[in-house]
Amino acid sequence: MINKVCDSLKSAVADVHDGAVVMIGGFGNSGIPLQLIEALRQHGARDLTIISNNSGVREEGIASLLRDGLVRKIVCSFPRSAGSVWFERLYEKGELELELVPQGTLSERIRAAGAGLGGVYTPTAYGTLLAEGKDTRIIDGKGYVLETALHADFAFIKALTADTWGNLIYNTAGRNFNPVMASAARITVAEVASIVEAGGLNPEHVVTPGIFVNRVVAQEEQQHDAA
Amino acid sequence: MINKVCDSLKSAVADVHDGAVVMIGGFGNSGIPLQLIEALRQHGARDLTIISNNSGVREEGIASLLRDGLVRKIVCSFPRSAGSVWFERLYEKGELELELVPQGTLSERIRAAGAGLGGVYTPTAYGTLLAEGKDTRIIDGKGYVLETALHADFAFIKALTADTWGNLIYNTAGRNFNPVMASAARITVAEVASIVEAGGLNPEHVVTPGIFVNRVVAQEEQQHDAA
Amino acid sequence: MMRLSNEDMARRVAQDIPDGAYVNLGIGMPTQVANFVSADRQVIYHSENGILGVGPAPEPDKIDPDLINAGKQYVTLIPGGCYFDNSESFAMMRGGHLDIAVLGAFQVSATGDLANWATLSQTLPPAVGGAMDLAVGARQLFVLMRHNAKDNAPKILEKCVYPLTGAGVVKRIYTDLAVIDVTDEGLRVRELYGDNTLEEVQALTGAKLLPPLQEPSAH
Amino acid sequence: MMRLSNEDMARRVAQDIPDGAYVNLGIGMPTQVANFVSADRQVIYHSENGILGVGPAPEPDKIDPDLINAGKQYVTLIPGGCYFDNSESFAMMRGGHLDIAVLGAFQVSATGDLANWATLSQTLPPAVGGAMDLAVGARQLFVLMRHNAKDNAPKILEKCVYPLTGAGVVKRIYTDLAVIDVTDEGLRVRELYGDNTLEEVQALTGAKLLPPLQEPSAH
Repeated sequence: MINKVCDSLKSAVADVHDGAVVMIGGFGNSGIPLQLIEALRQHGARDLTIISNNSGVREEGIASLLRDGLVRKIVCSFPRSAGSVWFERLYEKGELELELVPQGTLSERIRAAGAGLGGVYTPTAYGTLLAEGKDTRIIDGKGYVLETALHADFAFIKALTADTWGNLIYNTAGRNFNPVMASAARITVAEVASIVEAGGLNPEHVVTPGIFVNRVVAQEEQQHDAA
Repeated sequence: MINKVCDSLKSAVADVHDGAVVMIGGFGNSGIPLQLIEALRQHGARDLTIISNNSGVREEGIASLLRDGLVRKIVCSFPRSAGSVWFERLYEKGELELELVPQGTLSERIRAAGAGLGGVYTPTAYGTLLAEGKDTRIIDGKGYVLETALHADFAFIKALTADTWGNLIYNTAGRNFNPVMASAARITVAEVASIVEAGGLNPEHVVTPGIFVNRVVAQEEQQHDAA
Repeated sequence: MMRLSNEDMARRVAQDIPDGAYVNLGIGMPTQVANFVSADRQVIYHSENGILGVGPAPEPDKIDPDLINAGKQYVTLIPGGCYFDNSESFAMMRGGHLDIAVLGAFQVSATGDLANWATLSQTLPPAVGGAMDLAVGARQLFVLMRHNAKDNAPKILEKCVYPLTGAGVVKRIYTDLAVIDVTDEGLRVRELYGDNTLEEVQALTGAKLLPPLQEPSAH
Repeated sequence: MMRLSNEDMARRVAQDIPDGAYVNLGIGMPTQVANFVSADRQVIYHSENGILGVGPAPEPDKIDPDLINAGKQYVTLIPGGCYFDNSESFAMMRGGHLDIAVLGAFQVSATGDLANWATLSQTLPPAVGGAMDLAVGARQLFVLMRHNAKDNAPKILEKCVYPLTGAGVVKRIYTDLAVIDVTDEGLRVRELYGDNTLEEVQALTGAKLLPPLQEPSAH
């Protein structure tokens, strides 16, 4: 019988290997799977490629992975923000590879992977630095850039409530990149505030169908450690 | 103040011009805007291009537009089904142009239009008759076909409930092509069973954001005429 | 020779649908497979029009006219199922999220080409539906079909004569005579029903069949 | 010369936001525009992270940590608003569904090229966010910026020096000195504030400015 619930954050990330490509949902501090990121940090896989809209601020979230030297490359639309000290430090030292992607192109490339497309022609960035070296095409008189699908080994996402089959609903603007990332990874793990039985969510209200979700894990009591 | 509610089906279709490209939602008999189609038939615009998954059965829905000679071309994935007599009759006489599109390519081309993409590379139909004459590309060793965006002048869709700002929710599998078509037309008109004030739908449950909907019209009492 | 009934063919496929699988069953005979999946397995059926968790036909007084499957039959939703639109539904199919799709076929080639949407007949206008998307997208594509056409012509061929639905996409073929895997070496018989011999089945097949592999010894 | 305050610049843009418009306001000064839109107009604000119907900041005890705008400020949702994911949000932006986007800029060219995501400085690592998507996708792109940089260098130029956000995308420029339309003929002054003259504004501008068109006579 289907039950995607993991009994711990630790077990939910246990198979992340060195060199893995990992998508992490969230926008600013909204909808970030902070507890999964902390479990990933403790797990300690290295040489990671992180795909995410931001790079974390201070010592939080993705910033803690950067600080611990676990990340080789980041694929990101807005890595620099007030407090993104670890990103800036490593980038300036040349210790972090950055692939800068316009935000809508980032979500569209992720969607393309989830939807089995090889790539899409987007008008975004046409005629700019970020299109250099990329194939372009004029369609009906308008310029487009070819952007290819962006796949991942793992997607760590955050939702409000899951059922045991992995169907998900979200809280307000906490959706952001989470639903689209769920579709694009080999293994998708959802950190959620609560878990209900299959059938406990209204089928009209489900945002992420369970087919896209491999593991569900409930948030644990916040540990206020000094990490 | 924003109020997208039309006072009649007739006024909701009044500006459909001869030669218009019209998307019509629905799959089989599920989620079809039958009353809008009937209003369109009575309106009588000719030389239409219809984009829809099916072509109507017996004298119903799109079949009634075909019968009345209003349609020049149909873009469709499964035009032939039990009872699709008008499609078959006109097609065999050479009086109806058909662009046959695999179902997932149809929705993806419509989505591309709504999302401002010029086209997408899909693996669907690669190496088949339906890819002949189309650009192809090998990406990471896999073959893809370039499919371009499919725009429309009008989209006629069916939903369960609208608010006055055009936000929509649907009934079960009645969604099908309706949400994606809503995004791809210059003017989108939604036929709905009921209308509530803005704020009357839970913002977490909205399926089609009102930005994609220009007009909302309530279903009228069914007239059992012999048309 | 032993020829399975359509029902027994569907029963045989059902044995290979594992617990927890996400499965799309094509229109026609494949739809019957759901009737024979063991009750101790939870299988989540996908319908291309936008359903995960398709349940059995409703009681006549519980019909929801919008709630149909891809074959336009009235269905229900099981607890844990959900609805979505067509573009998301085909993202699931094309994106490799379905574990198994079971489709009917006119012809299958030795290299796994599938022909199931059109014949060479000009009498019917064409229609394709979602078959091409399922063909390229499902992780495993099973074909369920009678071994031979009504005129006894073989439907398993070195090369399909009918227009392709997808090239190199079929993983396994279930017929009324045998179960056949499409492998890199060619078509390998996996199972012969009753006392059917490889030679008998080969005689009814338009492509070279390889014998079943020996079961590996148990130690 | 008359130079509008930042607040008055935002107030001026707000006059041109019509009732019923779907509008995206960029981070920084553009966000202020919402404060000055006349109360008799209903304007629906879009935030790229997945909100239509962005409302004012919440009371401190009503903060939802997930409910932020693109500038990472806590916001609310107005009745009639809704949520969606990032890919749908950018479909709205890229697909031409927003009536107006108001963005800040480092530089704008005579042909409407926009430069607002990067300078030539190598001291900061790059970041682009959603600016390029808004630039190509909004039906009308308004730039709101001071006419000159802090060192008085003109920000309106024949050709941008900084890397482009989008080429030929700007429709109108609102500065502290004037309102300028980007037209096929070139940059045409639409409005001069106070007693500012074309010559005075031209002297502070790095591209040729065309004089305002005469109002058509009323009959």
